[in-house]
This record gives sequence, structure tokens and C-alpha cells, in this order.
Amino acid sequence: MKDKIKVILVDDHAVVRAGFRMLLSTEDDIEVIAEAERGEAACQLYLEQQPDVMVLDLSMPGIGGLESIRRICNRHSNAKILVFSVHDEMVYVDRAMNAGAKGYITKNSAPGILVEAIQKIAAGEIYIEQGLMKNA
Amino acid sequence: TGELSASQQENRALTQHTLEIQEDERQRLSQELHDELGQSLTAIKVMAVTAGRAQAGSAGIKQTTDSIVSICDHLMTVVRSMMHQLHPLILTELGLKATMEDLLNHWAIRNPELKLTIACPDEVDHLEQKITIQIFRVVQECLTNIVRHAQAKQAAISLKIDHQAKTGAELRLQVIDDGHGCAADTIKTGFGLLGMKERINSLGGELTIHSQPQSGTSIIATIPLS
Amino acid sequence: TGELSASQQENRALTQHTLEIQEDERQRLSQELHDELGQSLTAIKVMAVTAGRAQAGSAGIKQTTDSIVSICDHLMTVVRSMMHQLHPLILTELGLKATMEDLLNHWAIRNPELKLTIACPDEVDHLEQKITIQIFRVVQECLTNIVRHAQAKQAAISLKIDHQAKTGAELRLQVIDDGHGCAADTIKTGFGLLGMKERINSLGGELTIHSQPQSGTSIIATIPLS
Ligand SMILES: Nc1ncnc2c1ncn2[C@@H]1O[C@H](COP(=O)(O)OP(=O)(O)OP(=O)(O)O)[C@@H](O)[C@H]1O
Ligand SMILES: Nc1ncnc2c1ncn2[C@@H]1O[C@H](COP(=O)(O)OP(=O)(O)OP(=O)(O)O)[C@@H](O)[C@H]1O
Ligand SMILES: [K+]
Ligand SMILES: [Mg+2]
Ligand SMILES: [Mg+2]
Ligand SMILES: [Mg+2]
Repeated sequence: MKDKIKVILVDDHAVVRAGFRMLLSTEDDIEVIAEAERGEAACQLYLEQQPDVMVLDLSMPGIGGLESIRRICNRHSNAKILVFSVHDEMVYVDRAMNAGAKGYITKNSAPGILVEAIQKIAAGEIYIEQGLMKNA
Repeated sequence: TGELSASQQENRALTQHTLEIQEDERQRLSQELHDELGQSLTAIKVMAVTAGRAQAGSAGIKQTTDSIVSICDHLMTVVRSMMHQLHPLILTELGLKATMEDLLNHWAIRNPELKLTIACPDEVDHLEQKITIQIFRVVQECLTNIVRHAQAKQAAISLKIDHQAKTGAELRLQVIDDGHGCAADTIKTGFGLLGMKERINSLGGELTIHSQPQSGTSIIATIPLS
Repeated sequence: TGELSASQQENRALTQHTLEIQEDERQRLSQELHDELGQSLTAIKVMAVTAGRAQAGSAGIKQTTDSIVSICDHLMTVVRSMMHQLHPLILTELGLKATMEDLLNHWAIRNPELKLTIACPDEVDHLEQKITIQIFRVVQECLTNIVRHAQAKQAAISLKIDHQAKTGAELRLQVIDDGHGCAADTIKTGFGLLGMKERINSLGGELTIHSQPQSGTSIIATIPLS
């Protein structure tokens, strides 16, 4: 059997993490190896655990999601970060991708496409939710 | 023109203060909507999707639906408290008298040392909401001031509709406390009284404040009813 | 004193207008929370309980969780639109430049006939939010006016920080359109321009309007930065 995709889940809301952990627990090829509720902790965890994909919220207290992406990508130039955010404005997608994210999906669509996005990004592809680029 | 210009300054300060409060409130609400509602809905949705996909008969379903129920309960509390902060629905749904009674209960519980009474006829329930919301805000600011500044033992709120008024029917609000009052020159420092006046003025009415050191404060507002 | 008192009247009207808008907004939000969320949360909760109790392996579960999902989708739209109306979180999270870009996208989609440009340096992202929210509101009102009144083909928004200003650094906002303009005496009719002025004044700045029939309108605001 091939190795599972190791995922770290970062969001400041415990219910959101709990929800997505439940969803991912039903997938055979994905394993949530850690969770964080702040960008600061996410940077640390990335370093320690070297996940295949980090699923990261943007809106968080502290340094927030964007700065976390920049810091992580600075140290690990091929870091694979998938943003999932409530925001669907093009500007957010732009900023996140420019900071070094490999994908962007909204939390609203995430239940349906998170797994596919994680798989694509783990395989080295870019994944941006369909429709995001035009629906500003 | 010294007087005019002082009053102009005051009014301008009030406008700016009002705009500022409004922006703060909007930001707070927007953040609350994002943090509380946005996130809880996200969680409910992903849990529902998970439950829907679970192996038929799997034990996980009950656990997931229980989580949804408890998030709903939490959200219900949040929504209720947001609504309460924004606008008392009781005003729209039950009218001014019920709202005043509710206000009294609310303040009485939080300030057991203050003896609070309200006299309010049933007919105020038929007033337009444009008027009742302003009365509600004015009474709230009066009570806030009494608790913050007056050290009063008693406060009495009375609402009356005077049908004999020469100028046509008139609504009369009186809020009297037996606290230590204040000198005329300290009255102008805050936005509370200024805002109250403006609210009553916007209804074509008048608001006056009577207070002397050591002899309590009374606020009287009269509003013409058409 | 005729002038003073006219300006005082104007300001008073603006205060009352602001208070009125605020109450309307509060009531609308409260009602929306009640109507949309109150009922839907109750429904979600009932459905979750039902799904949790369903016979293991029953086919109804998927149908019930699908209903929960679609209610969540609807609620999310409601919440996002409430947030959007209230306060752009993008301002807090990404700063003024991103907010301006988003504004441009937003207006460009809805008004394809208007050529809209924005010039905005990165450094505006470091301005205090007290300032940025007012700039945002002013630009929004300008665009609303342009679409409503100007019949312009082009509109250009520019933001600049002038570090050489004699009085210390200064933020300069300019909104220019090539529409049909208006005569000085029609300028004073609405609350839009009055409100913009007050917002800029509250930051210690100044806002001026230049317009002549047939030759477009330009709004210039300068705000001292400390
Ligand atoms: N019931 C009262 N008893 C004694 N003093 C009062 C009473 N109401 C108001 N005052 C005095 O009048 C002043 C102005 O009241 P106002 O409500 O305008 O402002 P504030 O309460 O100080 O501040 P805010 O802007 O938060 O309302 C108060 O600071 C207080 O000194
Ligand atoms: N860009 C513009 N081009 C042409 N006329 C304008 C422009 N902006 C404002 N005006 C004129 O100035 C008047 C006042 O504008 P203002 O924004 O104060 O009020 P309004 O838009 O009429 O109403 P509201 O209170 O809803 O904003 C407008 O009615 C219009 O005649
Ligand atoms: K798993
Ligand atoms: Mg978050
Ligand atoms: Mg007060
Ligand atoms: Mg306007």
C-alpha cells in the first residue's frame, strides 16, 4: 500500500478543524498528522513534521495566514500549502498565490473538493477552485 | 455668533462621534458574523457532508449529528445576543409597553440597589416605531447615566400621552432620579445627552434636563403626535 | 450669522440622518438575523436529530444531510452579504490597496460601460484603519454618485502619500470623472457629499468638490498623517 498523504490542518476555529478532521478521517489515502490554531504554531509544526500538504486558513489572529505562507515558503521553497478561506474575492486568491500557496479553495466548497485539492497538490499540481478567478 | 458657533461645534462633534460609533459597530458585527456564523456554518456543512457519506450503519453518524446539534445550539445563542444588541425585536413584536417592562427587568436584575419604577399606559403600543425606537434608546441612555453618574436610590420612568395638549396629542417621557445631580456646566461633556436631544429633535420634539448638585436629575421629553 | 446657521442646520440634518440610517441598519440586520437564521437553525437542528436517529443503513440519511447542506449554503450567502454591506473585512486583513483593487473589480463587473482606473501605492497599506475605513466609504460614495449622476465614460481614483507636504506627510485622494458635472447650487442637495466632508473633517483633513456643467467632477481630499 502506498504512503498516506500527511496533512496538517490550520484554523483558529476548533469546530472547523473538528469538522474537516471528521471528513478527512473517512479518506483512506489521507492522514491528518497535526492541527494548529495559529500561524505561528503552523510555521513551527511545518518545520518539525514536514507534512505533504498544509491546509491553512487565512483569517487568524496573530501573524495570520498570508504571513505564515511567506515564512514557510521562505524556509521550504517547495512547501505545499492549500489555502481554505471564507473569502472568495479575487484579491485574496492573488495575495495567497503570490505569497507561495499552491492552491486556494473556499470553506464553502471545501466539503466537496478538499480531498481532490489535497491529492492534486500532493502530486505537485496547482489547485484553484473553479469560478474563483472570475467571481470577484 | 459665539453661541451659534459653540453649538455648531457641538453638533459637528456629535455627527463625527455618531459616524465613528457606527463604523465601530459595523466592524464588530462584520467580524462577529465572520467568526461566529461563518465558521459554525462551515463546520455544520462539512459535518453534514461527512455524515451523508459515512458507511450506512456506521457508528460515526450519531456522533457527527450530535456535533451539528451542539453547534446549532451555540449559534442560536450567538444570533440571539447579536439581535439583542442591535435592535430589540420585542419592540416590533410586542410594542413599547412590553419593551419598557423588559428593560425594567433587565436593569433591575443587574442593579438590585436601585429602586426602578415604570408607569406606562397601554396606548403607547400604538405609537409608530420611528418614535418608539427613539424612546427606547433615550431611556436606555438615561438609565446608563443614572447608574454611572447619579448614585441614586430611586429612579422613575413615566410615559404619558397627553390628548389635551393645545398643539394636538403629545407624548411625554419623564425620567427622574434622586441621585446627587450635577452642575449645569458639567452637563455638556458627553455625547449621551447630546445624542438624546438629537433623537427627540428628529421627531420634532424637545428634551430638557433639570439637575442641581445634590438634588437629583430629571429628563423630560415631549414629542408631538400627529 | 446667516452662513453659520445654514451650516449648522446642514450639520444637524446630517446627524439626524446618520442616526436614522444607523437605526434602520440595526433593525434590518436584526430582522434578517431573526428571519433567516432563527428559522434555519431550528430546521438544521431537527434534521440533524432525525439523521442521527435513522435506522442504521436507512436511505433517508443522505437526503437529510443534503438538506442541511443546502440550508448552510443559503445561510452562508446571507451572512456574506450582511458582512459585505457592513464592513469590508478585506480592509482589516489585507489593507487599503487590496481593498481598492477589490472595489475596482466589484464596480467594473457591475458597470462595464464605465472605464475605471485606480492608482494606489503599496505604502497605503500601512495607514491606520481609522483613516482607511473613511477613505473606503468616501470612494464608495464617489462611485455611487458617478454611476447615479455623472453619465461618465471614465473615472480615475488616485491615492498618494505626499511626504514633502510642508505640514508633514499628507494623504491625498482624488476621484475624477469625465461626466456631465453639475452646477454649484445643486451640489448641496444630498447627504452623500455632506457625509464625505464630515468623514474627512473628522480626520483633520479637507475635502473639496470641483464641478461645472458639462466638464466632469473632481473630488479632492487631503488628510494630514502624523
Ligand atoms: N442622572 C445623572 N445624574 C448625575 N449626573 C448626570 C446624570 N446624567 C448625566 N450626568 C452628568 O452629565 C454628564 C454628561 O452626560 P452624557 O451622557 O452626555 O455623557 P457621559 O455619560 O459622561 O458619556 P457618554 O458619551 O458615554 O454618554 C455626565 O458626565 C454626568 O456628569
Ligand atoms: N460625479 C458627479 N457628477 C455629476 N453630479 C454629481 C456628482 N456627484 C454629485 N453630483 C450632484 O451633487 C448632488 C449631491 O450629491 P450627494 O451625494 O450629496 O447626494 P445624492 O447622491 O443626490 O443623494 P444621497 O444622499 O443618496 O447621496 C447630486 O444630487 C448630483 O446632482
Ligand atoms: K484518513
Ligand atoms: Mg479563521
Ligand atoms: Mg452617558
Ligand atoms: Mg450620493
